[in-house]
Amino acid sequence: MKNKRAESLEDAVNIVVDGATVLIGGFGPPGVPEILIDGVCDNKIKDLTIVTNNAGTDRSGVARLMDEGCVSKLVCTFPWAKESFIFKELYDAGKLQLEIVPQGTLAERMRTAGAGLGGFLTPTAVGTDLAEGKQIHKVDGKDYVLELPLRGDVALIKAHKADKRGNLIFNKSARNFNPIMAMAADQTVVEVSEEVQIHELDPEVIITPSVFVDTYFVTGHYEVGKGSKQV
Amino acid sequence: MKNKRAESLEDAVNIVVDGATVLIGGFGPPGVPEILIDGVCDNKIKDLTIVTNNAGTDRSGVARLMDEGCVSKLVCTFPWAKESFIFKELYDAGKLQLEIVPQGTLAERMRTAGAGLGGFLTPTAVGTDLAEGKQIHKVDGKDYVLELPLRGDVALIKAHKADKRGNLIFNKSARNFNPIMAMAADQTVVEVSEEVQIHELDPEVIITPSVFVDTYFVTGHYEVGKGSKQV
Amino acid sequence: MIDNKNLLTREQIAACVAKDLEDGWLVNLGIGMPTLIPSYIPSHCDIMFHSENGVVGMGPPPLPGEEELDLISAGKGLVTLIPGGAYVNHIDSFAIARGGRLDCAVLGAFQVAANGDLCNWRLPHQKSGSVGGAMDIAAGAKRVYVMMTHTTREGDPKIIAERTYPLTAGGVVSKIYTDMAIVSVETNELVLEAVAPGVTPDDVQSATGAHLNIEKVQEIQLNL
Amino acid sequence: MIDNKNLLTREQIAACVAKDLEDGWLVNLGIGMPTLIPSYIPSHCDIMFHSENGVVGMGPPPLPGEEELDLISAGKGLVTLIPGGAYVNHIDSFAIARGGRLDCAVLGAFQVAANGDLCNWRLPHQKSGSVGGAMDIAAGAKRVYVMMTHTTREGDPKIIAERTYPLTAGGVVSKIYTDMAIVSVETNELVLEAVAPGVTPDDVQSATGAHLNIEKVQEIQLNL
Repeated sequence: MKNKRAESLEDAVNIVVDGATVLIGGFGPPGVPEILIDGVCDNKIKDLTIVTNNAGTDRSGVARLMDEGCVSKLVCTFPWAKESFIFKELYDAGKLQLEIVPQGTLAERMRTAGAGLGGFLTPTAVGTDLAEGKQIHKVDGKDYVLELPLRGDVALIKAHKADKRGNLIFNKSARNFNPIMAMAADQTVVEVSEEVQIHELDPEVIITPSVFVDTYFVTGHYEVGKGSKQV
Repeated sequence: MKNKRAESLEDAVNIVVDGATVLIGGFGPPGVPEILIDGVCDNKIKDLTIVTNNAGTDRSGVARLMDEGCVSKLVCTFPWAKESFIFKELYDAGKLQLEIVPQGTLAERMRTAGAGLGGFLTPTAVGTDLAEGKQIHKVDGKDYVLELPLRGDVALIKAHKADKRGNLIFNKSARNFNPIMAMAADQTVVEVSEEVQIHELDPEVIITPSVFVDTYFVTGHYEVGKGSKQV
Repeated sequence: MIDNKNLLTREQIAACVAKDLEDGWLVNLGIGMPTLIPSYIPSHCDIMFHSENGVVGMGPPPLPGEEELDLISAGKGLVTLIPGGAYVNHIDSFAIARGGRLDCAVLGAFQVAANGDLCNWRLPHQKSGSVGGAMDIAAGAKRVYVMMTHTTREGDPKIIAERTYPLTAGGVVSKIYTDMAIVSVETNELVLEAVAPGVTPDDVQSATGAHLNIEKVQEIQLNL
Repeated sequence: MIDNKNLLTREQIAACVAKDLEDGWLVNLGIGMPTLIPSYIPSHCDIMFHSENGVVGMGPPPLPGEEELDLISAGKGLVTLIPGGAYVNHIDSFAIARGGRLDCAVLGAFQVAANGDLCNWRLPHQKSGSVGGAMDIAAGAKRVYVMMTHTTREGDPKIIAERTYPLTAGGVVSKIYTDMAIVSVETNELVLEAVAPGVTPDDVQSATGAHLNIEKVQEIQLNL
């Protein structure tokens, strides 16, 4: 059986290279792979396109990644929030490109990529600025926007437990985008709080089957929002 | 809290009326709501369009439904199988319309309906008879078939356990289409082997949240493929 | 200009909305004012709250000492899960939202037009906005109720004949709850259903940028 | 016409395919002959089998007394789940199939054309066929291997220059394992990789409806 466990943070994240498109899990602080992000920061990676829901919280996670100059473009749903002050600073200074995507559409575009589909029609954003330049299709008399797949070179996600094959379960609302992103990248790297033996995860309750996981790194439990060594 | 438990089989299935489109769970015998189907047979319902993977196994489940003259059209993926002899008899006699849909496309068309989307682009069936008359879209130089949502008036599904709110878990490969169909119909009726108290299902392991369930009927455990009273 | 003391408080508006949510509904609450609503749901009334970050059956904030940092609302406050609630991923959460399973979404707004157009994600002078799940939820919910102040801080009407702000979803709003009134969006007109005590239909009309049908107006009953 | 006793058995063909499946692969096996493959995977080789009805990590048939009627393969035989396997619904199962996560699918076929076109779901004279998951899996797998007899019962070639049967998926087959030979589908030609003991390249060519490049042909090593 292939050993997917990375023995060091460096080994876990060295697949993330300059210019990559990186999907990063989380909604608010829960489910953000803060330690993996620290690893990318440590590697001084540049020009990343980051796809994630929020524009960072305080100074850890995605906020740190932007703060350290690793990011050139952010694709997200909700950038303007008090806790995303680092994003605001960089955006206002013209140092960051921004693409806003409706949240359901963001999730669905990644799933579409992961499921090998070519696009989907959604009623979301019809008639709005966020549908500009996109094809509109009428189905049964109703307008839909054609949205295209969004694939990552790498997905960095966070899970609660991994078994030794790489099957994953998540914790409460920290599940969010993580299982979707696991499907939607060429390489999926997971930070897990805990590693367990294969028989310890019931096959009925596995959320992400091992086939979507390339590498996992065991971080232990830490307080959400405090992963960054900078805090 | 709304009581979704049907106290009789008749109460459970009386939402299925003549001419309805009914999604029926199962792949092979596992996951087929045989008892609910018996209830529909008992009601002598006519002209149903049935959407399900197989064309019935032996004489129970969907096979019984066809045998009793309840079905005018079958939408499925794999009709020609030894165990589907009742289907063959009726089809050869010109008593049944048939629509073949690739299995992944069948699942995805139902999910699309359940997710409020208008369609999706799939590489499946490009260039084949099953794409005839359908729009082809090119995305990134590759051809995709535009497939449209498939919605049921009613979904009849089978689950392992329901809690009193209607949350569901399934058993092994009896999961198959059931959670998808639960999302894709105006009314979802579930037969469950077992009813449990609310706190007995861990919220992390619920496969179908209660919001997708309208009615459940507790059947107890019975041997798969032997639900029909006709056997 | 009406006397500010006659304006409803945020809590009073929340109570008005709560009264209109029906037993058995699944409801999504937007960030801000709508999060006040759950406190005003009578205990015999079974309403489930959906939070688009994957919580079906969101409960109130945790008691001290019972906080779970991994369990938050869409507004990022710590919450709980009710018995019989479930966790889902973002795909299933938005399948619920777009797929017509939300009986109601209660959202804040910058503007609502007479045709039900909802504007709540970006102000016209902003280069960009924070859309979050608003467009999906507004497009998919069976009913969209808006909860907002009747006018901007500058006193400009937020209910208007035709929207001037960037659109969130077209023609979706069916009811508007403000600090002055409850307004229903009907096919061809806006109907003033009720006014706050001490506020007259004329007060509301003059703070509104579209014609209101005031024929059946009642006074809001406050039990607070 | 070659001597039938030189044709490989179904088990021998399965062993040939098994030898080419690589450690760590996720593989989907079609109904019929491909289901013989798992017996020939060496035990040190970690290959996971995907069954499109929602089984990731399908194991061998159960021991007597351990049958679970709710656990079947796509071919509807009773199976088991390996340690570390997982159950998924049909959506996620086909996301795996179409999304490029299958390193290989081994399918039966009626015809394979020189360009890799696969025909395996309906015979031309049939009013309809049983497509199952074949079109999705063939369109989505990283590699499609075909396992079949080299000719029809009537002796007609099944490997042909251009397909005459209804298409399952265009240009997807990369390797063909038959009772006579192993044929590789390259960009511009079919390459005869190996022949069964006692079968000559000429035998294979004359049972094949398309030109074969026989320059590098070897003999199949049977360890059975």
